[in-house]
Amino acid sequence: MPSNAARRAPSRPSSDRPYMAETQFSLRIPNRPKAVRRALVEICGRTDASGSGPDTVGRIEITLAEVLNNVVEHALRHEEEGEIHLTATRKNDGWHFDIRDGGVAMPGGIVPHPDLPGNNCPLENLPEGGFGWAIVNTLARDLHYRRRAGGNHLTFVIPEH
Amino acid sequence: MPSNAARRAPSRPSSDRPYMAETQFSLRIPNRPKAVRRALVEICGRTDASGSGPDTVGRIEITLAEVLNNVVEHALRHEEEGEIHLTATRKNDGWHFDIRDGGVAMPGGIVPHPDLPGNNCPLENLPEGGFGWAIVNTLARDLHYRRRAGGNHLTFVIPEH
Amino acid sequence: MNLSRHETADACVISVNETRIDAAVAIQFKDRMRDKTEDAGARIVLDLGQVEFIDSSGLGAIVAAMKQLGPDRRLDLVALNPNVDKVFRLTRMDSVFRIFDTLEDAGAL
Amino acid sequence: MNLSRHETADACVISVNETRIDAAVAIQFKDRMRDKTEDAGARIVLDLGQVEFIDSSGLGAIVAAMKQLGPDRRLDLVALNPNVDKVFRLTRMDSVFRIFDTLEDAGAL
Ligand SMILES: Nc1ncnc2c1ncn2[C@@H]1O[C@H](COP(=O)(O)OP(=O)(O)O)[C@@H](O)[C@H]1O
Ligand SMILES: Nc1ncnc2c1ncn2[C@@H]1O[C@H](COP(=O)(O)OP(=O)(O)O)[C@@H](O)[C@H]1O
Repeated sequence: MPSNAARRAPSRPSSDRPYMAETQFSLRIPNRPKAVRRALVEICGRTDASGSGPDTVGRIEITLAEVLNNVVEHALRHEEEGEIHLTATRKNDGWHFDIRDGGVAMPGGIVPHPDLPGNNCPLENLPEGGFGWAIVNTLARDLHYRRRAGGNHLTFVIPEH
Repeated sequence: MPSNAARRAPSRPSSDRPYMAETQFSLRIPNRPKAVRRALVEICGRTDASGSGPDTVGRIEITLAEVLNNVVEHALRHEEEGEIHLTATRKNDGWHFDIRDGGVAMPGGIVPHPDLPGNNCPLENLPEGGFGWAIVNTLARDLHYRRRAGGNHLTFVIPEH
Repeated sequence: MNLSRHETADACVISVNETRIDAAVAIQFKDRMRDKTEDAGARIVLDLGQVEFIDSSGLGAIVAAMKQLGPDRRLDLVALNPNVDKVFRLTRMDSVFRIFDTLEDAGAL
Repeated sequence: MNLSRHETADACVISVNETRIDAAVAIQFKDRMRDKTEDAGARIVLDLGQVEFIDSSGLGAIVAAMKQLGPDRRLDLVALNPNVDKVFRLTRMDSVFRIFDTLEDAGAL
C-alpha cells in the first residue's frame, strides 16, 4: 500500500528525480462486457492523468480489453455474478497490473500462447476471433499466471518507452 | 481400413472367437449443437447395433457429447462453417475414437485436466458449467491430443467391461 | 422445449416433455423454467422421467434453474434414468439436489 | 450501435457513429452491418473515423461483416485512428482489408 505522498506523485519525472514515484489504483469490475468497457475508460483516464503518453495508454487499453474480456467470456462464463479485481501500479519501467478472478482455471494451467490465426486463406475461412492472447503476449512483458485458492491471478507489465 | 468381412462382424463375440472383429464407422459433423445432437443419436444407434451394452453406449454418448460440444463451443467458436470428423472403431478393449477439427488449438496445447468445480458452496455460487473435461477425463482412457497442420486431433478409448 | 406444470398438495411439479436437455436447448430450458416457476410456491419438483440424456450444458441449466428460484424455494428432482443419473454422479451434483425415484417417493402425487 | 449510410458515385459508405466497437456490441455491429449492406452494391466503404477503440471482438465483427458480403462484394476501411490501426497491425488483419486514410483517398467522396 503506497503512502499518500506516493499517490500524489507528480505526473512526469523531473530531471532531478529520475525514478518516478509510485502511483497506484484498484478497481473491482463486475462480470459483464459493459462493465469491462466502463473500467477501460476509467483506466485510460487515470493512466493518462498520471502522465503516460497516448501510445502507452493505447497499449494498456488494448491489453486490458483482451485480458478482462477473456475473464468474462471464459473464466467466469458460467457465473452470473463475480467480480474481477484489478490493481495498477506505475513503476519506473512501466505499468504493473495485477488481475484476479474467482473463475475456472486457465486450461492447462498456463497462459495460452496461441499463434496468430492465419489470414492467408480464402475469404470464408478468415478468422473472426482467437486473437486475444496473441495480442496480450505481444504487448505485455513478464506475463505470469498462477492458480491459487480457487481463483486466477495474472500479473504483467506494460512498458513505458 | 477394415475389410468388408470385418465390417460385417457379428455383434457379440462367440466363445470360439474371443477377439472381436473390428467394426468401424465415420461421420462428418457440422459445426452446430443440433448437428452434434443428431450425430450422438446416430452413434448410439450404431454402437448399440454392434452389440455394446447400454452402460457402454451411455458412457460413449456422455463422453462424445462433451468432446463434440467443446469443439463447437471453443475450437470452432469463431467459425460459421467447419466440420468435425469422427471415426469410431470397436476393438477388443472397447471403442476407439478419433476426432479431428480445423479449429483453434487447445489452450496450452494439451487436453485440459480441470478439477471438478466445487459444490460445497452457497447456492448462488454453484457452478453452471466447467464440467466437460472433468467428465471426459473420468470416462475415457488413453486420451491423447495433438496439434497438427492447423487442426486438432483427439483420440481416446471408451472401455467395454 | 416443452415443459408442463401441475400442482399437488404441497409442490409444483414441472414435467420435461423432451427426451434431451443438451447444449442445443440449455438456454431455452433455463428460460422456460423461469417462466414456469415464476409464481410457484416454495417447493418445485422437476420430473425428468421422459429425459433420456443430459450433457454438462443441460446439467448446468438445471443448476441455473435452481439458482434463479432464489434461497427461499427449492428444486427437487424425480425419475432420473440411468444415463441422466450418471451425469449427476460424475459431476457430484447428485449431492446438491434431493433426488427421488418417483413422484410418490417425493411426496408429490 | 448507430450506423448511417450514404451512396457516392461508386461506393456505399457506412459510417460508424460510435466511439467503440468492442465485446459489448460486436454481435450487434455484425447484425446491423448485415441490415445496412443487404441491398448495397459491389463496393462498401466502412468509415471508422469516429471510432476510438476496437478490441479483438470488434475486429472479429468487422471480419465477419466482410465475410457476410460474400465473394462478389468488397469492404474497404477508412480513417482508422492510431489505436484502431494498432489492433489491425498486431493481428495482421491490415493485410486483409484495403485501408485508406480518408474518404477522398478511398475515392468515396
Ligand atoms: N481467462 C481465461 N480463463 C480460462 N480460459 C481462457 C481464458 N482466456 C482464454 N481462455 C481460453 O483460451 C482460448 C484463447 O483465448 P483468446 O486468444 O483470447 O481467443 P478468444 O478470442 O477465443 O477468446 C479461449 O478460446 C479459451 O478457451
Ligand atoms: N476443443 C477445445 N478447443 C479449445 N479449447 C477448449 C476446447 N475444449 C475446452 N476448451 C477450453 O477448456 C475449458 C474447459 O472446458 P470444459 O471442462 O468442457 O468446460 P466448459 O463447460 O467451460 O466448456 C473451456 O472453457 C475452454 O476454455
